[in-house]
Amino acid sequence: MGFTRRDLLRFSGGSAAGLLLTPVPWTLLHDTAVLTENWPGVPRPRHGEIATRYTTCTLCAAGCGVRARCVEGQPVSLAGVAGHPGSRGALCPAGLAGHHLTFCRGRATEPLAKGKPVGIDHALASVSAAIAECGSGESVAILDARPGRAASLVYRRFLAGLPKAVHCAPPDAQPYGGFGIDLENTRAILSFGARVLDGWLSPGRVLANRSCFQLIQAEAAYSRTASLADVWVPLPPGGEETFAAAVARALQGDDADAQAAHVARILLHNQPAIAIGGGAAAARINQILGSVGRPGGFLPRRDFMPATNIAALPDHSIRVLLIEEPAANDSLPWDVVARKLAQNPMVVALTPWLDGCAQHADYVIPAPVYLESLDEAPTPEGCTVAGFSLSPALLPTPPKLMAPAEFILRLAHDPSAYSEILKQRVAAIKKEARGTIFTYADAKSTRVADFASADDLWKAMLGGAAWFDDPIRSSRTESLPRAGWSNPPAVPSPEYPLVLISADSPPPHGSPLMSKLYRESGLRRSAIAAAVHPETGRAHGLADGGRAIVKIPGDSFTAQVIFDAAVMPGVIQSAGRASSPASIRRA
Amino acid sequence: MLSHIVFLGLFYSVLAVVSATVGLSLFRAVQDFRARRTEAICWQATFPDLPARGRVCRHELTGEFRHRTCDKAFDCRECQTHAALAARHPPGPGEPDIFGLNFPLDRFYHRGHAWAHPEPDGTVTVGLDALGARLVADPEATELPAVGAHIQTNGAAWHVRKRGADVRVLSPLDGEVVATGGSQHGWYLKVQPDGGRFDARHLLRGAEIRPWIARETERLQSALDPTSQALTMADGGVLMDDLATGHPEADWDAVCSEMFLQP
Amino acid sequence: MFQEHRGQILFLGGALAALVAGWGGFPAVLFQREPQPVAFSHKIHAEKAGAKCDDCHFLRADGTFTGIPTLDKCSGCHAQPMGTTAEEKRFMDRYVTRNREIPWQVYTRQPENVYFSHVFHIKLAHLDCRQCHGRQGQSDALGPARVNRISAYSGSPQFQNMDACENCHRQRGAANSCLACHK
Amino acid sequence: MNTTSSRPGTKPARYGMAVDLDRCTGCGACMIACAVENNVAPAGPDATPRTGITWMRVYQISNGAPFPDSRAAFVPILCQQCGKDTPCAAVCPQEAVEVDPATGIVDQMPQRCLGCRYCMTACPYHARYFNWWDPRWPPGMEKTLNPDVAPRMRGVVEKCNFCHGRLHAARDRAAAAGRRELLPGEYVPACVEACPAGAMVFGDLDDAASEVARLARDGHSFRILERLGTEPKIYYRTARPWVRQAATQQRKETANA
Amino acid sequence: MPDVDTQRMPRGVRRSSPRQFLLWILPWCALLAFGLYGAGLCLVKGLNQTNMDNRFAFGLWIFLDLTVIALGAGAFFTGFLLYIFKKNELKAVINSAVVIGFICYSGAVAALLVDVGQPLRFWFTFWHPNVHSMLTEVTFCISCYLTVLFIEYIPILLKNRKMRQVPSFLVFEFELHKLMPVLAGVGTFLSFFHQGSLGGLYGVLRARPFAFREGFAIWPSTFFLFILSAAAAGPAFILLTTWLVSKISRKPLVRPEVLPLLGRISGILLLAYILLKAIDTLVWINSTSPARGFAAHQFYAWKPFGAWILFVEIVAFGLLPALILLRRRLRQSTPWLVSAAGLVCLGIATNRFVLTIQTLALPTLPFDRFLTYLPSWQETATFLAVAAYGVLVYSLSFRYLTLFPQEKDLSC
Repeated sequence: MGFTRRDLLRFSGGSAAGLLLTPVPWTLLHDTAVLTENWPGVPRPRHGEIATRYTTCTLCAAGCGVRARCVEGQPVSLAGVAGHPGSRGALCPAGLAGHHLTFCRGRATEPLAKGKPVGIDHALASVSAAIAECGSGESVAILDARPGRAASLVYRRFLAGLPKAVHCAPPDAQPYGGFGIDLENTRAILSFGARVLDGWLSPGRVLANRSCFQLIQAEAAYSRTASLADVWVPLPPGGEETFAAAVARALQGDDADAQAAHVARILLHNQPAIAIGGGAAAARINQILGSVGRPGGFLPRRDFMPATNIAALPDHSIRVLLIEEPAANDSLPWDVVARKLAQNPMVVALTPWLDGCAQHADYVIPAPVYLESLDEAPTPEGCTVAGFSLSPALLPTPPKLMAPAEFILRLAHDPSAYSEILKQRVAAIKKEARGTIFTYADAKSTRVADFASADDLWKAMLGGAAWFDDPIRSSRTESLPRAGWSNPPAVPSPEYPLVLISADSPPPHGSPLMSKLYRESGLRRSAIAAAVHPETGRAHGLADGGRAIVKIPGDSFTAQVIFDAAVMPGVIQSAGRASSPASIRRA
Repeated sequence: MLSHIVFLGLFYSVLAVVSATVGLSLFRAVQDFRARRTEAICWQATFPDLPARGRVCRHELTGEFRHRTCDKAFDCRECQTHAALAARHPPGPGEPDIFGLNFPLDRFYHRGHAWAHPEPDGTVTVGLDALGARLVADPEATELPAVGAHIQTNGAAWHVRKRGADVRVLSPLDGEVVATGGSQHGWYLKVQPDGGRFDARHLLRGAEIRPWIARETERLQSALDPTSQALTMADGGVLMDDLATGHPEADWDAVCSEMFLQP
Repeated sequence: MFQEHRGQILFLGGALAALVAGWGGFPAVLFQREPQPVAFSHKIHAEKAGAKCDDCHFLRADGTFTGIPTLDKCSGCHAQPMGTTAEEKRFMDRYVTRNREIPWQVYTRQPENVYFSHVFHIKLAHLDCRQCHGRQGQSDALGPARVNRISAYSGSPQFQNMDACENCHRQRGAANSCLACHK
Repeated sequence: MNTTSSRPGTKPARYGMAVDLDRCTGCGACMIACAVENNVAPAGPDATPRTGITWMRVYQISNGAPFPDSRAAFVPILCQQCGKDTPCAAVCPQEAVEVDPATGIVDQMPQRCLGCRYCMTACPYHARYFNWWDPRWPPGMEKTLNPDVAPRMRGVVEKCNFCHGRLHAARDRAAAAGRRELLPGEYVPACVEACPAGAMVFGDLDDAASEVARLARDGHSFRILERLGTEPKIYYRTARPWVRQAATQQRKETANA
Repeated sequence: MPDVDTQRMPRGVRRSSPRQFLLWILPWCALLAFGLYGAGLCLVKGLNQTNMDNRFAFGLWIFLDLTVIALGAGAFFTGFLLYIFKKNELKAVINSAVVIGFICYSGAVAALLVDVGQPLRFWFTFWHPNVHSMLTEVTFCISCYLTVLFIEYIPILLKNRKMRQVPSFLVFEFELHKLMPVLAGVGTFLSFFHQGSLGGLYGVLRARPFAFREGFAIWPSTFFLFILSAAAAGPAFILLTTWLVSKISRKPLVRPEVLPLLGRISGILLLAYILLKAIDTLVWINSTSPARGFAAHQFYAWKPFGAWILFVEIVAFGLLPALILLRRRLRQSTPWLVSAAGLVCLGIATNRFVLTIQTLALPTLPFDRFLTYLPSWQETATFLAVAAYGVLVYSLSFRYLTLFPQEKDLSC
C-alpha cells in the first residue's frame, strides 16, 4: 500500500521531533543573531599601525596647529597641538573635521571650461591667450584670498611681468593691515559686528583670554557673539558709523546718548581697550584710545604685504580675473566682484568647490583641499608677530588637481615647483635667523639660529612646526587701514519696510558630520531660516514655523519663519545674506 | 542572584505545569484508546453538545418531571433517580401502533432510534425503529461492523448514508457482533451481549414509547421545516414510508443529525 | 508486523533521518573551509630559523598587537628564495617578487565589536601564547580556517565563545563588565 | 591615582565631568569631536533633528527676556552616567545596559540590544539614540573610521560612554608600560580634549585631589534634574543666576498652541 | 463547493451564504495585505519607516499593545470566574472569550516583533534576562500566556464538525477539557502578572515624573491599577463583541441574562478601579510628583493635553459607566448596557494612551519642549493589519466553530 498523507504527517512529525535534538535550530537561532552584529552594510574600520602626524590648518587665516591620529597613514581624527602659541592647542569645529573635507560633495575634480571638462593644457593656453588679448585700460587681476603667503609672492611675480595687472584681495581681507592685536593684554573690546566669540582670529587664543576682557558687541543682529557678549548694543542696521561717532564724542567728554556714554565709560575703565570691525569711525575710536602701537592694542609686525582691496578698483576694469578661493569658510561677495569686470571678461576660478565662485567662472581649475597637498599657513590673523608654518599633506593629491600657485607658475612658464617656493621661504627665515620655531611633536621652542641648516629647518617644519618672529619695537605711526568691514545703511522704504541682515551661518564647505550635527542640535540656523521678532512677524501676517517669501531689491527667496523675541523688531535675520532692505509675506 | 532564581524558577514551573497538562491529557487519551473507552468518551463529549431538547430525561417524557435534562448521557444504568422511579412505578404496557407507526412491545428502544430484541438463544437482535427506518429508507450506503467486532452502548453501531446525511446509529447495548443483516432484512445486527446477559435498563419500553415518539415527531417537524407549523404527515397523520423523498427541500443532514443525536 | 507498527516506524524513521542530518550534515554545510594561501610551517621557522613568537607577532609601543606580520616581514629573510621547494618558488614569485600582501586566513579573527588586548594578557596576566593558541607555534602546516556561512565569523569555538572569556576572568577576578571587552 | 581594573584590592574609579557653562560658546566642537571619535555616521537625506544621532548635544537656552535684553547660554547634554538606580540600566530587558563597577560608566551594548527603546523612554536627558537607519558614510569616508570603536548596526540604541575606546587605548598604553593603573589625565574623552574654551574637565570624582572633584564641590556647580535622585556624574557650573535657573527650574509658561 | 463549506459548519445553526461570507472577509483580507506590506517595509527598510524618533521612542504600536492586551483580558478573567469560581453562566461566552484573547495576544506579539529594531534577537530576552525589568516580566508572561491561550483554543478547534469525526481528536479534547481548570489557573496567574507589569512598564520610570508612581515592593501602583482595569475591561469587551456579532449575524447568541451578568462583573471591578485610580492620582499630585521637583499642574499646562483628559478618563469613562452597570434597571436595557461597555473600553484606551503617548510628549529637561508625534502610514497600516487579522480569525472561528453553545438552542 502506498505512502498516504497520514504517513507523511507521521514522518515529518518524527523529523521535527528529531530535529529538536540536533544543534540545527539552536545554531540557526544563534548565528542569525550573530549575523546582526556584522549587519550587511556596516563598514569595518581599518585596523593597523596607529601613528601621530602633525600639520597646520589652512582652512582659515588662523593657522592652528593640528595633531592627526592616523591609521595606516589615513587620518581618522584631528586635534589641536597643546602649547601652540597661535592656537593655544585648540581647533574650531571645522578644523576638527578637516580630514572629512576631501570626501565632501560638490568638489571640482577636473578642469572645466564653461562647465565642460577640458585638459589642463587647453585651460592654460586659453587663459594665456585671454591675457594676451587684454586691451588698454583693461587689466589682469588675481583675487588673492589671503595676501602675504608664498603663493601671493608667486602671483605678484607673475603679475609684475604683465603690462597692466593688479594683485587684489577681498574686501574683508587684512582688516588690521600690518598690525596684530595684543589680545593677551586687552581689557575691553568694542566690536562692530565682528564674530569675536564665533571664529574671530584663532578661537583658542580668543577664548583663552575671554575672561580678561570686557566685550561690547555693537550690531543689529542677535548673533552668537551678541548673545554672549557682556554688553550688546543693538544698533539699527548700518548704524555703526553714527554710533561710533557718538562713542568717540563721549570718549572726548562731549555729550552723547546714554548708551554711547555707557560704552565709553566701559572702554575708559578697562584700559587698554580697542575697537574692531567698524571701518573709519572705529579707527577713530582707536586713535582716541591710543590703542595703536601700545601693549594691549594694535601692534605692528613685519611681513605685511599690502594688496589692493578689490572694492577700491575702478568698475569694469578687469578683463581677466583669476580668483583663488581657498577651502575657506567665508565665501566671496560676488556682487562686489562683478561690478569690476569689463566687457566679455574671462573669470578663472582656482577652487576646490563647484558651488562658490566657480558658478560665475568661465574656467575652473580644480584645487586640492586642506590636507591634500603641501601648503603653507602665513601669519595667523591678528597675530602680533610674523609667523609661518607648513601644512604638510596627510592625504594623496587626487589626479587632475592643481594648486592655484602651481597653475600661476605654469602660466608664468616658471619651471620651479610650488614646494620649491616654500623651501625658499624657509631658507629666507633661516637666513634672517630671527624668531623661534615651535615644534608640534614635543611642544618645544627653539631659536631659528640654533638650527644647523635651512634643510634641518625645512625638515623640522615638514614634521610639523611653526615659526614666530620676534616682536618689533617700531615707531610706525600710520594708523589702522580705513578700509575693512562696514555696513552701508539699509534704508527701509514703503516697498521694502524691513531690513534683511546676516546671521551666523554654518560654513558653506565642511564635513557632512558638521552640517548634520549643526542641523540636528539647532546650533546654527539653516540658510533657509528667517528669524523675526514675533511682533514684526504677526504684523506681516506670518506664523511661527510657517513658510514665507522674502523680497529684496532684484531678488527673492522663500524661508522658514522663526519667531525669536531676541531679534530686533523690523529686522529679518537670515544666514549668509548681505544687508539690504526687504519685505516679507506668508508663502 | 536571588531575584534571578525566583523569577526564572516561577517561569520554568509555569512552563512545566503547562506542558505537564498537555502531556497528561495526551497520555490519558492514549490510555483511553488502550482501554477501548473511545466510543464511550466520544459519546460523553458529544452529549453536552446536543441541543437541550434532545437531552430530556425519559421521566420528563412520561410526565414524572416537568423539566429534567439527562445528566448521565442517556445511560440510565448509572442513574439513581431512574432506579428509584423505575422501582416505584415501572412503565405499564403500551400499544404498538403510534401515529400509524409500528413499535412492537417486545422490543426495547434506544433514544437514537435503534431497537434491541433479546432472542431466546441469548443473542440480541438490533435494528432501526419505524421512525428511524423512514428517515433513512433505502439508503445509498450502509456500513455494518465486521462480524466479531465489539460495539458499546451509545457508541457507533453502524453507519448509513442517505441524501448527504452521514448517519451513525448509536448502539443500544455492549456486545460482540455475531451476524449482520441490513434494511432489507428488517434487522441490522445480531449481538452477543457482554457477560451473556442483556441489560436493558437504559432503554425505553412499553408505555414510555408513545410520549417519546410524540416528542420525537415534534422535533422531526421542526427539523423538517423550522418555519411552518403545518402538519407534515401524509394522509391523516401516518408518516409516509420515505420521508426523504417526501421532503425534497429539507436539509436531510440536519434532520438526521437532529433525530439520530448527532451534534 | 510492519503494517501494525507502521505509524511508530515512520515516526522513528523521520526522527532518525533528522538526527543524522542535524549532527552529521549540518556542521559540514554550515562551515566553509578556507585553505591558507601559503604552506607555512611554524615548525621550520622555529627550528631552522630559531624564530620566537614575538619575532613576528609582537606588541607595538602603544600596546597594540601586530597580529599576523605583513609581507615585508617575510621578505626581510625571503629576499632570496630560501630552499628550492616548488612551494617556496610559488611563494616567492606570487607574493615577494610582486610585493603583494599575503591574504592569510585568520583562524581567530575577533568580531569587530570585541576589544581583545594582547598586551593585558601578556604583560599583566603573564599568559603564555600556548595557553590560548595551543601548539600552533610548533605546527608544521596550517590547516584551513573554518568560516561560519551565516554569521561570517571565523569560528573557533575556543575563541569565539564569550563564556570562556568570562569564566577565566571570573576565576582570576579580572574585569567582567560588557565594555571591558567590547567596544 | 585611580585604577580602571576591577581587581579586588584596587580602588575602582568614578569618572565624571564638570562643564563650565560660562565658558561654553556653543561652537559645537565637542559634538564634532564626539561624532568623529565614535564613528557616528552623517545623517541620511531624510533624517530629522529628532532621528539623528548626537551622543553629545549642545542645547541653546535663553533668559526668556525679549529684545534687547535677551541673553543666551549653551548646555552640552551627554549621557549623565547616572550612578544610582540608573533608569536605563534598570529597564533594559536583556542586560544590554549595565553600570561598570570599575569606572562608574554606564555601558550600552549595541550587540546585545534588542532595539525595544524602553531605555530611551526611561532616560530623562534624552541622551540615548536609536539607529533608525543603516549607518552610511559618503563614498571613501568610511576610511576615516576610528578602529577603537565598533560602528553600530541599524535598529539598536547607543549613547555616550565617555569614549570607551579611548579608555581601552589608554589601558593598552599603560599595560605596555607595565602599569595596571591609569595616571590622571591619561584618559580623556574626545569632547573634553576638543573644547576650545576649555569648558570641560574630566576625571575621577572619587579622587578628592582631581580637578573635576574640586569643581563638583564648587558652590556654583549643580546637576540637571538632581531631584530625580539618579546621582548623575555630569556637573554643570555657572555664576549667572538665570542660567542656573533655566537649567534647573521647570519652565512655567505654556508656550505652545 | 458550498457543500464542503457547510459540512465544516456546526450543525443546527444558520450561517451566511458562502458568497455573503466572501464579500464580508474580502475587504478585511485586503486591509490585512496592505498592513502586512507596511509592516514588511518596517522590517526590511528599518524603523525609519515609522514616525517614531529618539524622543518619541514608543508610539502607536505600544499603545496598541497595551490597549489590545487589556481588552483581551476577558479571556483570563472569564476563565477564572468559570473554572475557579464555577460561574457556569459564563460557559455561554467562554469560547468566544478564548478566541478574542488569543487574537489580542497574538496580534500584540506580532506588533511587538515589528516594533523592535532587531527582531532576530528576540530570544536574547529569554537567554540573558534582566529580571529587574518590567519588560522582561511582560515578555515572559505574554509568551507563556499566548501558549496557554493556544492550548485553550485547541479544544474549540477540535470540536469543529469535521475534526470531531476523528475519534482520537475528540478523546484528546475530552481529556484536555477535564484539565482546563489548571490552565485557567495558570492563565490567571500569568495574566495577573503581565497585565500588572504592563502597568509597571511606565510606573517604574523614576525619571519620568508624569508616569512614575510609588508602590509596593518592586511594583508601582500602576501595576495593580492595570490588573484591575484590565479585569474590568475584559468582560466589557466580550459583552461588546458578543452584542456586535449577534447584531451583524442577526441572531441571538446567548441567553438574555448573560450580557447583564458580564456587565455587572465589569461594573463592580470598574468601580473599585476608579476609586483606587482616584486615590492614586491624588497621592501622585500631592506627593510623588512634587518630591521629584515637578508640580503636577505643569504636566497639564500643554495644550491640548489639559487636565480635561484626567477628568474624562476618571469620570466620563470611569465613574459614569460603572454606575450605569451597577444599576439593575439600566443593565437590563441593551442600549444602556452596550453603551456603558463601550465607555469602559474607551476609558481603558484613554488610560493607556495617556500613559504611553502623553508621558513621552511631556518635556523633562527644564529647557526642553513639548513634543508632538503623528504615526506614519506604515505604522497605521500595521495597526490596521492587527485589527483585520482579528476580525478574520474571529469571523472564521465564528463560522466554523462553536463560539456560543447556546446559539443552537436559541436558533429554534
